Amino acid sequence: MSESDVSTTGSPYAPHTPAETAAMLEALGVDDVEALFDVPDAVAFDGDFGIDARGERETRREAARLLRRNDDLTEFLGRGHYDHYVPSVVDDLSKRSEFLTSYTQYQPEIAQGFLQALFEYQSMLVELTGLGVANCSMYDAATALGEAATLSQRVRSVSGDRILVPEHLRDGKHAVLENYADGPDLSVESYPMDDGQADVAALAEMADEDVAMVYAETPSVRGVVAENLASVGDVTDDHDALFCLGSDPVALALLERPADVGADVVVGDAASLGIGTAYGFGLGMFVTREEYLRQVPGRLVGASEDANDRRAYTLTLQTREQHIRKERATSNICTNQAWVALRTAMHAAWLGPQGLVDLAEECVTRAEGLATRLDEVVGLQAPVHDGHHFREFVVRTDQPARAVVEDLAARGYAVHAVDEHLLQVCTTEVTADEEAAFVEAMAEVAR
Amino acid sequence: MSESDVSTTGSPYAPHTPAETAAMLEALGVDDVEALFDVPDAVAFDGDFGIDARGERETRREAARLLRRNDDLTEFLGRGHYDHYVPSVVDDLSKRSEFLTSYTQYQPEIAQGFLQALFEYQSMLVELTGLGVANCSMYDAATALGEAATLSQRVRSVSGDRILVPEHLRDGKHAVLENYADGPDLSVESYPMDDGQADVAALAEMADEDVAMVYAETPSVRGVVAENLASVGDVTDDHDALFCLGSDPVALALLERPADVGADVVVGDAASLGIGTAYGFGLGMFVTREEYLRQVPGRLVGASEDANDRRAYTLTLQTREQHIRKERATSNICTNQAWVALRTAMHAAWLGPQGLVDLAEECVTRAEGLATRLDEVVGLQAPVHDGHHFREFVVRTDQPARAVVEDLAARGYAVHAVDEHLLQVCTTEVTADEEAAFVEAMAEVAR
Amino acid sequence: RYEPLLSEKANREVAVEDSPLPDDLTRDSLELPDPAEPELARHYTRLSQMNYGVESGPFPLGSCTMKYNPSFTEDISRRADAAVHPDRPDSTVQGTLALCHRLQDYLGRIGGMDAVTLQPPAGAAGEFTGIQIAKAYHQHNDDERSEVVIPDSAHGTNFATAAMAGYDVVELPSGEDGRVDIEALEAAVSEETAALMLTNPNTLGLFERDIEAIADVVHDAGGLLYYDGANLNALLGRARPGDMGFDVMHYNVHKTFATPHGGGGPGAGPVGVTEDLAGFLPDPHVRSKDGGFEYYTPDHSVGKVHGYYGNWPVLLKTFAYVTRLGDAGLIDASAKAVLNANYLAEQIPYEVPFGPFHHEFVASASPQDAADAAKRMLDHGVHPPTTKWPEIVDEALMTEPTEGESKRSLDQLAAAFEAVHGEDDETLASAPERTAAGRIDQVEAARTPRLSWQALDSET
Amino acid sequence: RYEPLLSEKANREVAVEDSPLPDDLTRDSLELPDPAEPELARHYTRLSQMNYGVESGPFPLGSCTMKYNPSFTEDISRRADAAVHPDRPDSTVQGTLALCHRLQDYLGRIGGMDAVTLQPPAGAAGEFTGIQIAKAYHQHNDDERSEVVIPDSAHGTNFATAAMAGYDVVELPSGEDGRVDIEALEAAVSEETAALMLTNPNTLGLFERDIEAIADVVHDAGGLLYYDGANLNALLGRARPGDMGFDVMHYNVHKTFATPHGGGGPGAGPVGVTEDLAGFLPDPHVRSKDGGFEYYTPDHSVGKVHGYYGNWPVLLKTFAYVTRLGDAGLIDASAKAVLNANYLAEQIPYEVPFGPFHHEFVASASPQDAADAAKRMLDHGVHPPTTKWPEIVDEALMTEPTEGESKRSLDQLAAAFEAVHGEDDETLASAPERTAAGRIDQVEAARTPRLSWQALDSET
Repeated sequence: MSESDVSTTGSPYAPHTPAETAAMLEALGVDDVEALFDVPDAVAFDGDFGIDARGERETRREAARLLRRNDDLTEFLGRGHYDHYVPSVVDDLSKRSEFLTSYTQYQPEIAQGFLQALFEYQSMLVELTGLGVANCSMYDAATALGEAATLSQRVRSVSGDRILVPEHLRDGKHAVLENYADGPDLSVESYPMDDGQADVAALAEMADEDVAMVYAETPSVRGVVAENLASVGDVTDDHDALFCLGSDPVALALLERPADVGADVVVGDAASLGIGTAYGFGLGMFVTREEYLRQVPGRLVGASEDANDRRAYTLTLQTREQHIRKERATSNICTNQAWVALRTAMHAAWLGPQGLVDLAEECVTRAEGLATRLDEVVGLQAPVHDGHHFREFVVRTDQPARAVVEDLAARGYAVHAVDEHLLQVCTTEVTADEEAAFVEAMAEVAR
Repeated sequence: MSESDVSTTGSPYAPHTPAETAAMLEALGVDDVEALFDVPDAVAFDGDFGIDARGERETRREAARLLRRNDDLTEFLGRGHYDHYVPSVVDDLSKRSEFLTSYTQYQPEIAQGFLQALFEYQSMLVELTGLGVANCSMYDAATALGEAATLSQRVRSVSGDRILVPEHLRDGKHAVLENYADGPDLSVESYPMDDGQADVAALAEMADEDVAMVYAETPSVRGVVAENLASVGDVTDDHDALFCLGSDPVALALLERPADVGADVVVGDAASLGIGTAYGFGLGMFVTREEYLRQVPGRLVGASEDANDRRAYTLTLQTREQHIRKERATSNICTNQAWVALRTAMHAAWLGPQGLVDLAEECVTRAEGLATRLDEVVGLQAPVHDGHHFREFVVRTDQPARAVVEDLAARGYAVHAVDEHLLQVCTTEVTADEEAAFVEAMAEVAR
Repeated sequence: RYEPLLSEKANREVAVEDSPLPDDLTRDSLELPDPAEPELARHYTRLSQMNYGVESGPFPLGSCTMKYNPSFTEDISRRADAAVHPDRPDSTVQGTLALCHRLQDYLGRIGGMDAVTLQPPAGAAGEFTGIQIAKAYHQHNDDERSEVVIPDSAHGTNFATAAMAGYDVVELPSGEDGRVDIEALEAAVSEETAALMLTNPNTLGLFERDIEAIADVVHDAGGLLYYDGANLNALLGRARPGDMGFDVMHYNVHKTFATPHGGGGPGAGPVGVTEDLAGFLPDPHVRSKDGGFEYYTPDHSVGKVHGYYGNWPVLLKTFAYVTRLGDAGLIDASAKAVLNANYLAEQIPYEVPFGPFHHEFVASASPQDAADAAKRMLDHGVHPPTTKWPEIVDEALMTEPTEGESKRSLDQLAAAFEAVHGEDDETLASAPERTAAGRIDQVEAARTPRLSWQALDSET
Repeated sequence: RYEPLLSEKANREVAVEDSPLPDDLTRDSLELPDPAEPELARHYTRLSQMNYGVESGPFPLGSCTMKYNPSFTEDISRRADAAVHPDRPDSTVQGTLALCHRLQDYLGRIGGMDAVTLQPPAGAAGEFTGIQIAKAYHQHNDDERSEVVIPDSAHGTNFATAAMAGYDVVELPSGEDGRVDIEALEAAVSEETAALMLTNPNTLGLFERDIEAIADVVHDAGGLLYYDGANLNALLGRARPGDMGFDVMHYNVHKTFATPHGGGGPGAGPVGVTEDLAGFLPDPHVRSKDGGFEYYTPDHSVGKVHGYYGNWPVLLKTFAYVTRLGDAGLIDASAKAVLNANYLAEQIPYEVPFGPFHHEFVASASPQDAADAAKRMLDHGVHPPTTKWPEIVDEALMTEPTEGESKRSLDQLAAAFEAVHGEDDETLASAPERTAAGRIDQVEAARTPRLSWQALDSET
């Protein structure tokens, strides 16, 4: 393979030598491969795309040239996308081509490895949530929430078209939910928060039998650990609505079990384990009660036996899915995020239960420690909300929030501006060593 | 595995749970693992090393913190260590743990993959050199040269203790050769060069029957393609000395075959394929005539058959080696550079014969092109030597060479200073896009 | 050959106590596997050995374009300077935006589309995006419509997507030649038709020769034409959906552009539209501005289909692949894909009822059971075709070798087909016998769902 | 199971013509394999499947310390800022020098040595360096000596190294307890003794309890004590060669410090010396200077044993491993290595004639053939021990499980020993039967050497 004449060669990934191509054409009795195309002239394309071929090295340089334009900032950012250290072994194992380049496991006899890994992933989520059924994955937290909303339509005994979501919710999540709500004509409404917690009284006030689902998050998008989830669960129970709880696997290692507060579905981004910062690339977690099993969207791996009576795994209950059930499927999802789930399971196993709990505890102590230090900075008050925080918290700033963000960027740091005078700051073990310098930078820009 | 309490845990790579450790100790009837150590108190160590344990992430940060102190220079450096682009697929395949973490192939039934790869590596070197036997690897070009010198002692019909090497030779190579020459009491002497070529008349003058080996290089350490190798071969023939030729696999793809100029041994660094710049990390190529087979140092892979009469591979002729022959072995080499040879073979196969030839031709045209451009710079004359160049060439500078090197470093470039007013410049496809800016920088510092 | 679960190897329960949170906010304990890294490495290495990927051997899976995934694209996707947080201001991620803008442009050229969004995280998500765009377009024109027309040979996702978007599905029976029957189409469309979803070449590998007429019928009825990009690999440089009259399309980058399937994702399903529909693209979209780039919300945006910007690392790989191949490589890819399919079909003993086909063909295993024949192919060390679909072919073996298979590999595949063709039903029914697991009981798995190790534990 | 050679799959001969060099300086043609990347990937993936590594299963190989190689060390070794050219001025590679200096210091502390060179690229190269240092030391003292004393149970490299350095080897018979016999040692040393080469614990896993007396005998005779670091993993934190009286030692980083064996290298064999010998270390050596670091040539340097600075990427992995483990991890490593060896020995049915042993033990397969027993172990999915060495044990099975094996893995190993122990000679002789290749004919390989595909071709 030559680097020097890339533009004149064909695909570097088509192995045909000229002699082989000739032999194959001869076997087909045609002179030219173009003779095999059955495209009417009227719609044939005979132009070019104007895309120059590049060598592998040149392609890497080109990507580098573009990406270098990203500023090098230390990110104290969260709000749904988190950075935890992913060990190298997760990379090395997940990149093995037998995993990375494999297909969906429709031939389970040659896919036992991936099926078992997904089965293990499902099992880990079952342990983390206390609920009985986890699917293989959805795209991300937002689409998982959307799927939960449509699930509520399928499993609820009486119809209802209201979906209640917290006032503090990422715009992106809200917007995706709206799209999923569009087909089944659901209406998405926000219930108020009280100092970072769901205002349960107000929620109870809003709730009626037309409510199909209530969504709550712990920690909230503002990093606040929810303290009244059981009460939210009571409200949903009162109205036979689905209680959908948003969280993530690191938080779930420490926080009370969703099953114990009455959650019916747990969604969220599970890629906080296994991926780290990746511009919003995620892994939609979807776990629910066993009774909803046949209404679950997405893929499920189940245990079975093979012809030799040995335990084996297979995709199962596929009659829920689009390739069998077509327009009566529980979702249109097909390709999901299987490889990310593999990585998440690997990362969770690498940490082990104590490692996960320790990591979760660090998310609490580190957030609270940084909030305390920022609170000492002239011009800042943190945390704005009472209560416990996980990874992140909101900071009030005397200066306009956007100006602070810009000044910080100039100093090499990124934080969120959530309102005119509200910042949000997130920290994990990955930013541990940068916290001190960050507080100093804050002190410079906040006064 | 927790990151937060690394200093109090043991080895993260010892999988024992406390319960397992206890069960194992119980099986052994001891209370404490220390009871298993049979170390007299007088020599027992009860201090500590004073090395703090770090988490994986922290260890990576520490390495990064140290390595960041390396200046970021674009290197126009060669003189035996070369940078060619190594495709990603070589990394991915060679890093598969079945290769990377495997042992020497003493159990060939579970090492067929690596053995076959090494057999293919040997075969590629046979094609490149025209000689019949390549070993699995030596450490680097310098130690391969040392081994060639000791080979000359074993295969030559009459004794002789003189090893003749070119005047233009890397100091490091010379010094290693001296060490290998020390045990068998050989004397290493330099023969003169004439404008970049071996001065064959002078060499013939020096040669006598006491000469065991003559070493020549193409391209030379100064990048000059040798034009009189056949004459060097004649001189060695005249005195029944071994003709050892230094080269590398990229150059050999284009240059006349060593076998055709009478070379008896070919040594050099084969890691110019497969590794790239790595602070001198190399792969000692060692190829010789079939008649010297039983005197070859290092490992050899041979084809054989298995119990089912299928072709299979195995390390062979091990009676040459230290683990069998002990002090009568052909070398003390044991662990060599097998994994680098694997990568080199992969890289060569990725390029294919045309890709290799193209790359070699680019080494000629690029060097000659850059020399021409530098020659146009006021204060520089390039190339200093007549003749053809491969990758690199010597430049005469009006300014003191060391000052030029320093000024260039300040501008982000590295070149060699080989003498008071001689620089050496090397360029490959990897520096292709930097050549223009480099010439400009040269123009600034050279006048 | 069976490997114990991680939980069977090394489960451990730890108490959650003395945490920085009050007890009533925390769980009591957590029980998960706790392997040390060496055990972890061996576990997943072993699992990988029980899995088949593109680098394991021939992979002629119909309609799924399992082509070779170039290693170097992984390196690009994992660059440290690409690992940015999605909430950073545009001005600080100009590299990311520049690359997205470039990729939007490339995909537009390849598909003949005027604008492209990269947000949909998979092909089905692309379909959903496309149909939502069609819906928004009709609504914008105060032209509410209730139906989506889909050929019976279409991918299941098309049907599910239409339903998810709230549409009724009108299924279009294939014509005798395996293609869209214009008369049937005329009968199917109406003023309720929001869109026709079509793939071309279709799942039989056949080019819809009447595509212009089809487009006219749909457009005349006021509907839009949606292109399912699953089979785009057949046509690269030969025909473009935009030129054929399609208004909306999705690209399956994990099919056409060689990003790895990952055992079922992540993929990415960028959506291209004509100029008329550009205002309906998801929020946000990238555009150039003053030598840089910025996000903006298209005027009539359908909103979002992913919480952030889609599957960014996958998009990086797509960029890398398209940039590497360029015109010459892309055009050669489809040439070799079509050559390979035709060559392979010529070598095998099974009948291929329809043609001329392009990058894939559907052979009939009849009278053998296609699924059994496929299981037997596993014993020959190759991945089998897609089976029993589309139903228009009896006992279908839907075969797509892609351009990545060499003649040698195709001959190996043909030998496997040949060997299986000669075998009796009993042998086929008991296949496979040389794989990590024997034939797996699917019925039992569904009848007694055990979807976690907890479920297995509670049995014993 | 057999895989064709690359050359059999895709060889191609190209003519070398119209090159930028005159014809008489170029070859005529070049014939090499020319696989496209997908074929290349499948070829080497397949080859990897026919190979066994540490992540494939238990690996109790005696005297070779095949411990788990942490993945993250690879990432460190491949950092872009570590990929520097060896000819750069010291001032521009301060990071590299700082890291080397740190590693020199760490290794010194671990071995109880005053100065360490990182240059030797393998253990045997370390031995050569150490013996050349001893030689230079004696020469410097005008005390030419001609012999090196080596126990009969020592690694073959020790003998070969001594010979390579020009010494005569005096082989020291082991005592009845498997250790050095002081009287025999006294008889062996003389004023010709340049050094005694010893490993401790020795290859039977036994600590040389009389090490102080041994050191006295050698030192009294004017010789130096050389420590072969192959078994250092047994003693980390329990005893240090420097404290035992050794003057020179090498470290096998691919044994003790978990850098991967790579199928036979690259390794690295740093050499530590006492203060008296520091001036003889190879050229150059790193020292600190004005808050930075520099290379210098030790006063009486033995010169060079590698063309540059040794196997730098391997040294980076060593640095990473030592830094990761620190005191606690290193000390635990030897504890668990010794625990594992003792536990495993307790579980197996073969006799272990000597003890107490540390990180490894040598069982006797007698009356079975040890090599046959090992081949049969392959059928149980584990790597066998080193066999038939040292000769002091009849039909030796030299077994070193390392700290990386879990109890579960050791039990699996014990079961394999148990199963093989119960089998008859015929079964053993025909083993293995479940591996990629059956028993390989070594005699034929050596009798008719075919060392290249060219040699195979010329046969047919």
